[in-house]
Formats: sequence, structure tokens, C-alpha cells
Amino acid sequence: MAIVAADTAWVLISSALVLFMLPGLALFYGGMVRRKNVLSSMMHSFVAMSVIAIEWVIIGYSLAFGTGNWFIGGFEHVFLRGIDLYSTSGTIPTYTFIVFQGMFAIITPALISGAIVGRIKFKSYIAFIALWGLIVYAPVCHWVWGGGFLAGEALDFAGGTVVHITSGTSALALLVFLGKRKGYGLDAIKPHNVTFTLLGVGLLWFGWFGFNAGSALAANEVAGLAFITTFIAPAAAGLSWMAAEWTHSGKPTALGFATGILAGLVAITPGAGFVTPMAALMIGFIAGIVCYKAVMLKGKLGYDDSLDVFGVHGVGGITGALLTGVFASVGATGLLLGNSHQLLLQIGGVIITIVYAGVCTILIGFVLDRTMGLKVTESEENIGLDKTCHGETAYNI
Amino acid sequence: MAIVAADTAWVLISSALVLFMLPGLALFYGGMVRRKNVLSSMMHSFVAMSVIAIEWVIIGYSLAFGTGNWFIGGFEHVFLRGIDLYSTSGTIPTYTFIVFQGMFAIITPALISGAIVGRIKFKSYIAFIALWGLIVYAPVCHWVWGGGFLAGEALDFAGGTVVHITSGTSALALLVFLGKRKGYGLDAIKPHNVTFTLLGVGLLWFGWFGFNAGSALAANEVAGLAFITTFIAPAAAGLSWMAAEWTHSGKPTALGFATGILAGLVAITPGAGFVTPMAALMIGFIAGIVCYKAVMLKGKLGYDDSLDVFGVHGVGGITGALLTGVFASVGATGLLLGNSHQLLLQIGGVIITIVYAGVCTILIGFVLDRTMGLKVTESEENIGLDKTCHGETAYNI
Amino acid sequence: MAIVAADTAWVLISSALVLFMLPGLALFYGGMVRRKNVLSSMMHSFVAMSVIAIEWVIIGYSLAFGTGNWFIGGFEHVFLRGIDLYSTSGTIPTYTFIVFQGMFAIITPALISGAIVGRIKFKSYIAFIALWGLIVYAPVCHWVWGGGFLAGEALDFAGGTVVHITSGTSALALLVFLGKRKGYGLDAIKPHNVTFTLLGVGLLWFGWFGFNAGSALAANEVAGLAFITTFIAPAAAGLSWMAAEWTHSGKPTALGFATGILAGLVAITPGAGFVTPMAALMIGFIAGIVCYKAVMLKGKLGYDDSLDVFGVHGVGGITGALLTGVFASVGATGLLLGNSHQLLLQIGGVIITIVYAGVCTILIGFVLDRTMGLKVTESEENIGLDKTCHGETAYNI
Amino acid sequence: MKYVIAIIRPERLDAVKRELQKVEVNRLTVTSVSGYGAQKGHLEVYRALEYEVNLLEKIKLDIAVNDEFLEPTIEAIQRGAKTNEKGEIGDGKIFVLPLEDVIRISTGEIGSEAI
Amino acid sequence: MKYVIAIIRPERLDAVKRELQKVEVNRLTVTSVSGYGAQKGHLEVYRALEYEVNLLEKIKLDIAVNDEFLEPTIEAIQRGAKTNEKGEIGDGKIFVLPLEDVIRISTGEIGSEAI
Amino acid sequence: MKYVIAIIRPERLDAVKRELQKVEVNRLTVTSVSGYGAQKGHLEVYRALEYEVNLLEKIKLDIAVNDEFLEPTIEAIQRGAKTNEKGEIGDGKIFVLPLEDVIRISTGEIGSEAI
Ligand SMILES: Nc1ncnc2c1ncn2[C@@H]1O[C@H](COP(=O)(O)OP(=O)(O)O)[C@@H](O)[C@H]1O
Ligand SMILES: Nc1ncnc2c1ncn2[C@@H]1O[C@H](COP(=O)(O)OP(=O)(O)O)[C@@H](O)[C@H]1O
Ligand SMILES: Nc1ncnc2c1ncn2[C@@H]1O[C@H](COP(=O)(O)OP(=O)(O)O)[C@@H](O)[C@H]1O
Repeated sequence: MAIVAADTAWVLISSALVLFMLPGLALFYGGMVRRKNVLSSMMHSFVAMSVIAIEWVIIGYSLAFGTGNWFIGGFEHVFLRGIDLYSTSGTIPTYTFIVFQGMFAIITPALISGAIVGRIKFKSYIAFIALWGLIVYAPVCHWVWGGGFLAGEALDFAGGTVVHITSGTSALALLVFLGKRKGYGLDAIKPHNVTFTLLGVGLLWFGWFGFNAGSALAANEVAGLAFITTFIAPAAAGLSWMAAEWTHSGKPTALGFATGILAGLVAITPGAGFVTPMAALMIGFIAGIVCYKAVMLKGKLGYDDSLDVFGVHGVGGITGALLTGVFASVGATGLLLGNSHQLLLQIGGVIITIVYAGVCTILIGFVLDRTMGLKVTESEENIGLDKTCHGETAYNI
Repeated sequence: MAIVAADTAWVLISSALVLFMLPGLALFYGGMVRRKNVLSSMMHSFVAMSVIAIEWVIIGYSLAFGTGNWFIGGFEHVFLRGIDLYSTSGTIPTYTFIVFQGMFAIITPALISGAIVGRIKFKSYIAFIALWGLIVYAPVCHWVWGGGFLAGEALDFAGGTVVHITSGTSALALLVFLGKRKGYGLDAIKPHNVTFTLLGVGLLWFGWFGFNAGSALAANEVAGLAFITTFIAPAAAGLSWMAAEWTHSGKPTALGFATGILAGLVAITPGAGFVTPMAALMIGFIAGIVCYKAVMLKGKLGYDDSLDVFGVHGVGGITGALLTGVFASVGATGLLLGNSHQLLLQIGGVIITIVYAGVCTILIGFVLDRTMGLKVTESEENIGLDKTCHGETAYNI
Repeated sequence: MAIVAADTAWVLISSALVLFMLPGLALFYGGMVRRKNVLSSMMHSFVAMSVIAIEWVIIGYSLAFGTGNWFIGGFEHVFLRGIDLYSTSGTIPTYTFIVFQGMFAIITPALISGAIVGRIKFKSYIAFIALWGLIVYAPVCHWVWGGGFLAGEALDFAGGTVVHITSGTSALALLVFLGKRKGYGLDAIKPHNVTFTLLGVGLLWFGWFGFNAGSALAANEVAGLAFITTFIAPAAAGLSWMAAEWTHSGKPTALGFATGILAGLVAITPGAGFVTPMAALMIGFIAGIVCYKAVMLKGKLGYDDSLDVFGVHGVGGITGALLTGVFASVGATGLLLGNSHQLLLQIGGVIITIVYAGVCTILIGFVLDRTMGLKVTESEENIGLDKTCHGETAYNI
Repeated sequence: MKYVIAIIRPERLDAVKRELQKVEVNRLTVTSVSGYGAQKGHLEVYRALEYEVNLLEKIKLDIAVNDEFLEPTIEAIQRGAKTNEKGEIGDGKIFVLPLEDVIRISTGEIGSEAI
Repeated sequence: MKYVIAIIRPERLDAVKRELQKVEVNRLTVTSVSGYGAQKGHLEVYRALEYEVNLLEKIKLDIAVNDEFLEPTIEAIQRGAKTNEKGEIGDGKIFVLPLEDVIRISTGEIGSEAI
Repeated sequence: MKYVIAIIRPERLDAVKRELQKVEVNRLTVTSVSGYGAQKGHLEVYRALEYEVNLLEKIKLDIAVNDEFLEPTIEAIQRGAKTNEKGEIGDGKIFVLPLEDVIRISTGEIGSEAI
């Protein structure tokens, strides 16, 4: 089948937009850590661009999108064998499909890094994301988008399950080995640069249009729908988070507002092309509140998911996946249109993903902890990872 | 009518580009304020993304683009009623048209915020932009683009009048209530981070290609023309501002250069798709000088339009609107082609818009001032709005 | 010939992406200099957007792409004469082609600025890039892309020779007149903000997709190929630079990683649309190592190419040009497919370009040095160019 | 000669400078510091969680004065640094240290006239 | 009264604050500084080249104390600032200067009770 | 023992460090400060408008020395800090304060040998 130039243009620019989310994430996370860990935190995002990109074209793509079985793809496209300039996937070149999907494979493990800033060894982080990309991401991606057992069952337009629930859950699981930052709970560990975090969420939103609307894989009406829902839901979530915070603790913080927007982006991801704009409004409002509550809960439970990967991506992703089962009305039907079966499928998909990602992450974490060690020494943590892991200081005269 | 995929792709990416102007604006403005107000200033841009996006899909779009009368649209599309996945506007999905237009509705009130940094209450700001979006933006947008009485009369390719003259005028009008910053004129209130401002203008320019060339609403020759004029005019204005400053005060500042580029972007907006590249060169050069003079004048008149919203957007928008009436030669004719009538129409459009935006803003400002109060206390102003309004400090260790 | 809307959309957005590389470059370079020179360094990138844009539409485009002879184009398109809204170049409007090519003309001299930060007079810099754009860039661009004597001979998909070898060589040549920074070699001159540099490389990578994949000038399979190779090569080069540094000096720095990515971007530029993804992997890995070694060599040779323009763009560009001659297999054949002639052509192209750019830059430098003077005084250098050339300080309270 | 070190609120710097100008003390050095003392740290909220922040931003002034200027200097600082008439906790402190010698680098002047 | 100036490692600030709290010294001023001394500068690598960096980040504490608090203050700082039991080069120094007078701005208190 | 505080121009820091090294004073602490004095503030231009800026960036050096090092230290700073032979307004000042005690944290050394 011949490619369609307009679809190709759209997926190409969408791929670039998704890659651009990585600097956005680096800013978002980097702004929230202390000065002594900013480069370390940003490098978590940046190095994922290299490590996973290479892994993806060597083997990841084949495992995720090769024919394979219900669980995982095969090895037929290892090193991109069997694909050439004229291979097509739908109406776009296969090379372009590979790139677009590769961007998703990159950002997912990078999201996890927010939970563990300031205390993971850099080389162990690299090993972790490389293993995680093969053991967790590739299979789950195959299940949902690559022809596996969830394909055509659970709805996941742009990665609520594949990207956000896997990363959110794994973030939490990894804390089993990395514990708290020193001083967590005693001292206020303040974000060293909130302007970075705001700017970061701006970049993320911008890139997310590629993430969600690009997932239509064509410049068509569905892309248009996914775009407008990705416009509305984060706007609503930003407001509802802000309202909750303003009522609850008296001031609307910039950090909170930025987090609310992110929660909305996450929550609309699974349903972006399946729900109406007004449903997106609802999903956004709900996600802002739910994630706010989830982050508050952390305070009570006392674990140190430092930048709230679980509270935002995990909880936001689950919220979005379930609400997709409720509100779906475009090209699929959800609970509100009487299809309660879809909601059950969504719940099933969520549970399976949580269990799978959680268990595998604990296994990977365990192995790495015993072999290379995951956590830096207390003194390294005190001094900061920029100096101890990278030999640098971010800011100088 | 069926959509054209290429046009859809182009307007989608253009919409993303225009949204990206908000973080750009946040950086541009945020860099120019003092450290103690940077988050407050950035939040003015960011919160507009939420507030106006929601307002737009609930009612704003309907008021601006609903059928209505010569003055304003109607309520038929409230909550996007009557629009679905397959609705089209020209060759693109209506959802996409709504999003693209929504981005313009967002950035316009955000521009105003530059005049009033460091002294407006956050909740009053939110109320202000929400009211302004309905009372000023929606009608003026309807007049020019939504079938109102200026449609087909005054030329405004991408918002010289709708966006820049309205915001510039309103900025000035709002100063009636907000007055000067404490210490204005006594101490130098220095930009806390000029690199932000430079970077911000880079983001703005990038996004402006979507703003202007996207306004062709198709990936056609006119988009190509609007793109190249948006390339040339700011380049010329950057140079002419810099030349004026260099001659006049001895040094070419980075801040001045950035402002010149912005002036050129503003000035080419109304004519982007109506003038030749060489006319764009002229418009840019003129705008750089005229806005430079306008900002100097502020010093003499003594009002505190803190970040020169009127001097750049107001004056630049007026300059652009009038020069469009002079230079128009593509798909319209201006003075130089013997059509002096067009220039009169431009003048008329400018005057009506100034009066309308000015009067309405004063009314809105008056009501808010009497009810919620617009200005923070002197002590809050001294301490800075980041701490007093948002409970945060931007930079920490 | 009628334009193709999808190709137009693609080249328009690619043009915007390439322009966006300038703020990216400003951040990349600006982060590496000391606080006192950051605005000066950023302005080198920003002012190029103005100066070269104007020069390009007035005369540069005509010299590069006018009919002319084997060496240079003609004057037929001075002031864009002879081009109108409906002129086409291939499947896109000529105005769009002009803009896209103009972006390349802008970034090339801006790249040079990294070698000479902190010690060149601002007005001499402006004069230099203006002259260089006419004397070096326009001819070389004509040779390779404008119908000159290298067209159809040496392969250069997106500017390995035209952009990177010319700028890298010229950077080195200009050092003849500008020498070392004060204190170079004695004190560590530390990057004042490594987060800027990381962020900058993120922007550059994002923009580079427009640079390379946009060079297909159509939204087709070749664009898809150029996109995926531009995804893989920098990823590989980032890793190989990091590996080299980690082994050699014990720590993987963020600055090094960012530089590696840039080296990969440079090296894949000439071959982006001519090689397979797996060849791109090889090219990236090799470029990371080769550029790392080149930068080390600088330490031994003792010249002060401050931000390693030659080490990265010169050496990376040469590496890429030669490896294109080795690996070319798509739409051209290289050494590995038995066409050793192509490699010879590549070598020839490289040598001619180096000699031409080097000699012309020395001439331009000589003339400017004797007339306006190139270097600031020692005291100005000590105080920093932000204050002495621009009358500003970047960071304030 | 005395070396006066004053810790004040950042937002009072302009007022203090103005008061010092009035008593013709027009030389000083300013440092950004943070500190704590009687002023209770306040609660700040980060993403729905409250933390106690106790290091507060302050401004430190170093002013070397001749003995006859000590009183006026201290009084000027007090006038400028008070948040309001009655003063608030956190308005700051003034420390007076002995100063043995001063050298002005440009001229080589020494002692009182170098201040 | 004494004016104590201590230079410590940034990563020891929290520990020093805790130790000071224990001896009821709960007023201090913190400044970010850099310095060098016995502690050798270390090599840093910028793009494949090594440079010696000798200005190291430190934290400076200013603490005005009444005489009876001097000993406990010094000892607390020492306990908190040591990298480990035996102490490492670069752990810092404590300087004790005479302090003639203190004024608390908000109340106008003077001398010992103002500290 | 003396506690020397010098305020110099930022761009002279390297030169001062070199001069101090020559007289074997190789311990010091550096702080970024701003200040004003005899040196007139200069005009800066923000978007076509001129403002007087009077707080100028300076560098503050803290150097604790034994008495016999006082003279060489002062002279070294003077040599390094002067913009040119004759000195310029704004080159800075040196303040000498009495220092009662020094403690080196790592070793517990006290007094002169701790400096
Ligand atoms: N004994 C002290 N030593 C050093 N700094 C002090 C001392 N007491 C107060 N400060 C500084 O002065 C600031 C204000 O003092 P604080 O005790 O909070 O309020 P008040 O000014 O009402 O006494 C503190 O934040 C701290 O920086
Ligand atoms: N004589 C001194 N004068 C001023 N500052 C000093 C002096 N000696 C040390 N310092 C400061 O203390 C810090 C630590 O001192 P250093 O000599 O490196 O190690 P140690 O603490 O083991 O003596 C230095 O970086 C410097 O800031
Ligand atoms: N009496 C003083 N007290 C505190 N700081 C001073 C004093 N005099 C000068 N300074 C500091 O020294 C710097 C240079 O002094 P200034 O009077 O401007 O020039 P000069 O060095 O020629 O006397 C000032 O910016 C200020 O930081």
C-alpha cells in the first residue's frame, strides 16, 4: 500500500514532538530536585533517549511489534531486518512507525526516574531502564498495540496503560530498594527552580499533542479529536488541582498547577481518541482532584516517591483508563452508552498491567541490587549525585 | 465537504505551535521581572491556558463563531453542541478549527499581564481574563473573523487587531486601576534573567509561524507567504530597534533586540498573508523604530506599563494594521496599489477596536476593583507575589 | 507545476524547526560560557537570525540558488525579484524553499561563534557573519545544492559539507586573529549553567529533524529515512562519547553526553537520506569516539576553540561526509557497495571545502582585524562582554 | 572605627538604603543570606504536602564606619528595617564589631579617612 | 559576646543545625561561599579535558553568642561538621571575633539579651 | 591574629589570588556581594529607558592570618586588586578586624597553627 504524504508528515512531526517531551521531562523533574542533583535528574531523561533508542531499533521494536504470540513479538525484525525504505505500516512508512513508537519506548522508563532522584547509581539506572524496556515495556506494548491479548479488548488510545500505568507502578516498586532520601520528612526538600518545572510542563503539553493526536497515525478526524481532548483535559485538571489546593491549604502554587496539568495530560491519554470534548472536560476535572488526593495520601503513608510518579502517572493513568471505559463514545462505547463490558475490560487491563509491571520491576530491582547495587552511599547522597556520579556542578560563575 | 489531510496536519501543528507561545511568553515576561515575582508572572500566562481553554469550549467559541448578529455570535455551540467528529470548517475538522482559534483566545489576555506584573491579585487576574475573554475578545473576534461587521472590510490576517490592539489597549486601560510598581522611577527594576527573555522570544518566534502561517487554515501558497513574511519582518525589526538603541544610547542590548523582534512579529501579523516579502521587510524596519520611540515616550509620560505591552503590542499592532492598508497586494489591495479606501477601513477598524477594548476594560476593571479588589497591599508588593500569592519561592538550594 | 499540500506543510514545519535550532544553539553555547559572557554568546546566535535573514532575501538566496555558473549563482533573484506567490520549487512554493534554505544560511555562521566567545567585538562579529555569508556560505551552498560543480557529485543530504565543514573550518581559521581567552589553560573556565547546555542539545535534536528530514523537501519515504537515521545516530554517538569519557576519565559527564549527541547529529547530516538505519548506528558510534579524540587533541595542541566548533562540527562533518561515501546505499552507492569512486568524490568535496572556507575566512578576518578590529581589549575581556558590549548583566535580583 | 553587620528583611533594603543616605552613610556592601532565629519558620506547601521551612531569606549589610557615625548608622538601619512602627519579629539584628584598620585600595589611604 | 564565623561543607549544614539546636543555639545566618585551603582542589573534566578546580563550595555560618555559649557552640559545630569520626581535610574552620554590641531591631533590645 | 575582609572587583579575583599565592597566603573564602561607595553608579538602559544602577557586583574575600602575615597579605591584595598602576575609584577596600581564636575542625587544632 502506498503511503499518504499528509499522514507521513503528521506522524513525523508528532514523533519529533514526542522526543521533545524528554527535554520537557528533564526540566520538569530537574526543577523539582535540589541544585546538587539537577544534572543527575536531567540525565535520567537524556540518557534514556540514547539507551532506549538503540535498544529499540536493535530488538525492542521486534519484541513489541513482531508477529510473535499473545504475550510478546518475535525476533524477525531484530536490527530492523526485513524493513526497508518502502515498507509501510498503514499509510505511513514503517521506518516512521518505528520512530514514533520508539519515542514512547523512551519516555516511559524516563518517567520512572522521578521517584528515585538523588539516590540511584547512574550505571544501575542505565541497566535498569535497558532491562525494563525489554521485560516490561516491550511485552505490555505488544499486548495492547502489537497484536497481543489486550489488542481490541482494553481501550488505550495513546498509552494510558502502556506508558503511564507501567511507569507509575514500577516507580513505586522500585522504592522497595531505594527507600527514602536522607532528610525526607525532616527538612523541606524544596524544588531548586520552579520556573524549570513550569517551563517543563509547557514543553510536555506541547509534545503531548504529538503523543496523543499522533497516535491516530493519520492526519484525520480522529487526530483532530485527540488533539482537542488533549487541549481540554489538562486545562481542566490544572484548574481542579488548583482549586483543591487553594481551598485546602490556602494558596494556589505554581508547582501544584503544573502538576495538575500533567495529571490531566496523563488521564486523557487512554481515551483521547475515544471520548468527546465534554467528556474530556469531565475526565480532566476528576483527574486533577483524584491525583491531588493521591499525592496527599503519600504524605500519610510516608514513602518517598520523590516527584510523585505514582501519584500522577500511576493514579492518573488508572483514572484515565477507567474513565475511558465510562465515557467512550467515539469508535467505541463505554458504560454511559450501556456497555459495562468495556469498563470490565478496562479494569482487567489495569490490574494485569499493575501486577505484571510491579512484579517484574521488583525482580529486576532485586537482581540489580544484588549485583551492581542500586543505591549510592550515604555520603554520595549528601554531597549530591551531580558531583559524585557525573563529576560536575550544574551552576558556576 | 471532506477534510483535506494535509490542511488538517498543518492546522494541528500550527495549533500546537501557538500553544507553545504561552511558555514562550511566560519566559519572555518572567525574565523581565524581579526574582520575587517570576512565578507570579509566569502563572499569568500558564493559568490563561486553563481558564480560557475551558471558557472557550464552554461558551467563547460560540460567542465568537456562532451565527449571531453583526456584533456577536450566538449560543448555538455552547458546550460545543452541534459539533461532532465529522463537522468541518473549510477543509479541516471543526474540532481543529476550534482548537486553533482557542489558542488565540488564550494568548490575547495573557499578553495583557505584562503591564501589571508584581501588583495584581491572582484571583482578580483570573476573574479579569475570564470576563475580558467574553466581553472584549469574543465580540472583536466575531467582528473580524466570525462574520461580524468588520469581516471582509478591515484586513486582519492573523490578529493584529483582534489580538494585539485589543491586548495593548487593555493593558493601558488596566493601569488606571493598578498604577505604578513601588519604586518605579526611583530604583532600576532590573530584569532578573535576561536569558529567559531571549529564549522566550525564540519560542515566540517559533510559535508565531503557527500563528501567522496557520491562519491560512490550509497548507497552501498563502501559508507559504505568511511564513516568509513572518520570517522577514521580525528580523528587520530586531535590526532596526538595535540600530536605534545603539545610536541613541550607545549599546545594543540583548533585551532591546529581543523586544525589536517581538515588535516585528506583532506588526506583520495583520498583513502576513496580504503583503509581499519586501513589504514585510519595510513593515519590520518601520515597526522596530516606531515601537522603540513608543517605549521611550513611556519614560516621558511616566506611566508604568511594566513590560511595555502597549508600546509593543498596542503600537506594533496599530502600525501593522495601518501598514497592511498601505502595502496590501496579495489577495487584497492597499494604498500603494491605489486603494486608499482600504487604508481608511484599517483606520476605522483600529479606532473602533481601541475604543471598544479600552472602554470595556475600564468597566471590567472598575467592577473588579470595587468587588474583589485588583491591587495587592503595599507589603505584599514589597515581599513579592510569589510568596504572598502563591506561597512559593522560585529559586532554592 | 502545482504544489503538493502535504510537502508544503512538511517543509514549512521543518523550516520552523530549523529556526528553533538557533535558540537551542544559544542555550547550548550560552550554558558553557561564564556568567559574564552569556548574553554576548546568546546574541551571537540571535543576531544571526536577523542579519542573515535579511541578507538572504536581499541577495544571499540569489547568489546560492540563482542560475549563475559552476561557482556561484547570479543576481536574478536579488530582493526576491522574479518570484511570486505561485512560483514553485519542486512540489512546494518557492517562498517556502527560500525560507527553508534561509534557515540553513542562518545557523551556519552562528555555529562558528562558539569558538570565539568572550573576546570578539559585537559589531565585528556582525560584519564577519554578513561577509562570511556572502563569500563562503553562498558559493559553497551553490556548489552542492544550487547547481554548482559539486552538485550530483559529492553526496551531502542536509549539509555536512555546506554547514558543518565550512563552519568548523572557519572557526579554526578565525582563531588566528582571536587567540586564546585570558586565563585559558590556567584556570578552569567552567560552564556557568550545564542545564542550559543539556536543554540546548534537546532543542537542537528536535530542530534537527526538520534540518535533516526536511531536506527531503517532501513528506515521503526519504524524509522517513532521514528522520530515523537522525534518531539513531545521535543516540549512538551520545553513548559512545559517554563510554569513551567514562573509561578514560572515570565519570560520565552531562556535558560530555550532550556533546556526543551533537557529534552524532553533525555526522549523520550528510548521509541522513542515503544510508540505512544500521549504517546510521555505525556512523553515530564512530562519530562519538572520533570527536572525543579530536577534542582531547585540542588540549595537546593548545589552541582555544572555546566550545569545540572544530572538534565537533569540523571533525564530525568530515567524519560524516567520508562515512557517507562508505555506507551510502539508498539512492546512491558507497564504498561498501563497491563504489569507491564515491568515497573519492567525498574526499575531494571535503578538501575543497576546507581549503576554500579556511582561506576565505582568513582573508575576511584579516580585513576586519585591520579595519574595525576583531578583539576586545583585555580589560573588556576581564569584565565580560555582557557588560562591555551590551551594557547588561544577565542575572539580577 | 566599627564594623557594623546588619541582618534585615530583603524587602526593607531600599528603605534602609534611603535612611542611610539621609545620615550620609553612603558606603556599604550587601550579601544575600538566609537565617533563622526568633522568627518561626513558616509552612510551605509542595504538591499537597506541607513542610516547615526555617531558613528564611535575609539581606546582610556590612558597613564600616568611623566612631562618630556609629549611632546615626544604627538608628538609620532601625528606622528603615522596621516593618511597621512597633516592629515585627524577624525584622533583624545589628552587630557591632571592632575594626582595627581600613585600607582604600585605589589611593592607599589608611584608617578613618579610608572608610 | 562573640561573633563566631564557621566555614563548613555544604552537605554538613543539616547536621550542624541539628547539633546547634541540641545546645540551644537557635539563631544563625547562612551564606553560600566558596574557598580553598589545605584541601586540594580536585580535577574536573570538561569535554575530554581536565582542569584543576580550586574554589570549592562551602557554607559560612555567622553566629553571635553570649560568652557562656561560646564553648557549646564551637563543640556543636565541630560535632556536626566532621565528615567522619576522625575528620577530613576540608571539614572547615571556626573563627571567633570579639563582638561589642548587638541591637535587636524589632524591640530595640541591646547587648546580651538582644542576641 | 587578624581577620581580613577585602572587597574587590570581580574581574580582579584571579590576579589577587595569584598575588596571595606568591606571599604564601593560600587559604581564603570568597563571597559574591554587591556594594556601593565612592564609585558612582552607572546608567543602564532597559528598553530605551535609562536607569541609574548603584549596587555594583563585587567580590568579598575573608582571610584569617597570623599577625606576621598581615602586611604581606594587604600588600598582595593591593597589588592584585588595582585596575592599573595608579588605581581607579571602585578598586575596593580592605578591612582588618581582630581575631581572637581559630579552630580547625578536622584536627581540633587551635589558634595560630589552625589558621
Ligand atoms: N545570634 C544571631 N547570630 C547570627 N544571626 C542572627 C542571630 N540572631 C538573629 N540572626 C539573624 O537575624 C535574622 C532575624 O532574627 P530573628 O531572631 O528571626 O528575629 P528578630 O529580628 O525579631 O530577632 C535571622 O534570620 C538571622 O539571620
Ligand atoms: N585562613 C583562612 N581564612 C579564611 N578562610 C579559610 C581559612 N582557612 C580555611 N578557610 C576556609 O575553610 C575552608 C576549609 O579549609 P581547608 O584548609 O580547605 O581544610 P581544613 O578545614 O581541613 O583546614 C576553605 O575552603 C576556606 O573557605
Ligand atoms: N565603609 C564601607 N563599608 C562597607 N563596604 C564598603 C565601604 N566602603 C566601600 N565598601 C565596599 O567597597 C566597594 C568599593 O568601594 P568604593 O567606595 O566604590 O570605591 P573605592 O574602592 O575607590 O573606595 C563598594 O562597592 C563597597 O562594596
